[in-house]
Amino acid sequence: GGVCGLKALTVSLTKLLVGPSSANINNCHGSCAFPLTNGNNHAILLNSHIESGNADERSPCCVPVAYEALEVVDWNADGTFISIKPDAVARECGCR
Amino acid sequence: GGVCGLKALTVSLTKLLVGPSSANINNCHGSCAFPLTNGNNHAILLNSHIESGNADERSPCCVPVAYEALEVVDWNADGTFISIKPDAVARECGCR
Amino acid sequence: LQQKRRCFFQITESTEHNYRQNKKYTAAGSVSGSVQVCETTDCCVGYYRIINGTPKADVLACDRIEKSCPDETCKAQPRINNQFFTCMCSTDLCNGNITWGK
Amino acid sequence: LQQKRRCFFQITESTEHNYRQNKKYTAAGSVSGSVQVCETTDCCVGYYRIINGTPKADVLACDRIEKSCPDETCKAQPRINNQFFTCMCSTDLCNGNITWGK
Repeated sequence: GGVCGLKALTVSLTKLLVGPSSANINNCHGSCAFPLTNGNNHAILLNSHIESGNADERSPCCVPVAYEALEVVDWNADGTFISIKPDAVARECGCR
Repeated sequence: GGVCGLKALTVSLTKLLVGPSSANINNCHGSCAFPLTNGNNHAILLNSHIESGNADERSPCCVPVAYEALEVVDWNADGTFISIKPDAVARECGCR
Repeated sequence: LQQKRRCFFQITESTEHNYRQNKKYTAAGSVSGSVQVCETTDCCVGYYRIINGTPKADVLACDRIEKSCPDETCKAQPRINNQFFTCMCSTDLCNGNITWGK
Repeated sequence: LQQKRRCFFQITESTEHNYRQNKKYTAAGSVSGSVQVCETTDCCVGYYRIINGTPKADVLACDRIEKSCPDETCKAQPRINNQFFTCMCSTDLCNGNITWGK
């Protein structure tokens, strides 16, 4: 399904948080095979190693590499409170 | 094979660079299943979404989250030169 | 000239931490007494905590988090295994009267 | 008192960029004329470029990159599909005489 990139993903938060009921946190999907377009030096070296016949090594994976925070209503024993959750929404993907 | 963590990985560089002949760039291996120990907020929300029955979504992957640079002898049409390659050696792993 | 949404306003001084965080609801509109005039939303919200089986309003305010409120009245929605309930609504002062479903 | 390794030293002024980068080899030991006394390694290295089928020394120096040199003499090892050759060795001035294998 194409090269590694960002896709919208709406998840329900009702079991974890008081609010909001759902949020778009995005997710990363797609191929990280040769030729690697959005990898860093480690991913390039790792892919070259795997292409040289080491198929059993973990190959680069399409994952978020930049995030945004999400403002939520969190909870504790004393009630609810507004909280900023860092690194909650994927903003950019890469091969790592 | 255990939870997501760092393992040594020595790769040959002779096809890509003039020196060194090989280097330990490390790689990340292991499980990112529930309960997630080294994930960020996005990975926790993603795992919760998948555990709720959305098995077709891309699940968190064990990847490098911190790197070191590698000093190498690179090359161009004019000869060889010392070069610092950033993000070449994995230093820490996480579920992303 | 469209009238701005008015919502009941209440934040609980349960602990210093929660109170400090929940003061951020005041950014959604000016508060006078127990009423807030919303500047950034048309939605009122209520967050309720269940204490010994009885709901207690933890926060009433103009919405800052939910971003959507299709219903005119404030219908209770369970959160965190029925430990909390939330409601959102789109009429003036609608968050003062939560409707508890079965 | 152990004697420090001495290596032949040469860096090529091919371009300003490459020359500036390759000045870093001088950090491995003090240079006088065409000889470098290694401070941080026991290895000498040579990097050769193949121009019209003939090897030309691009860099001779105390090692900064390779970190290992099991052989006493400097045996040519191919790099980048035979466009470059490198050799490493562990005796004084051994990088002045590269051995070309078949």
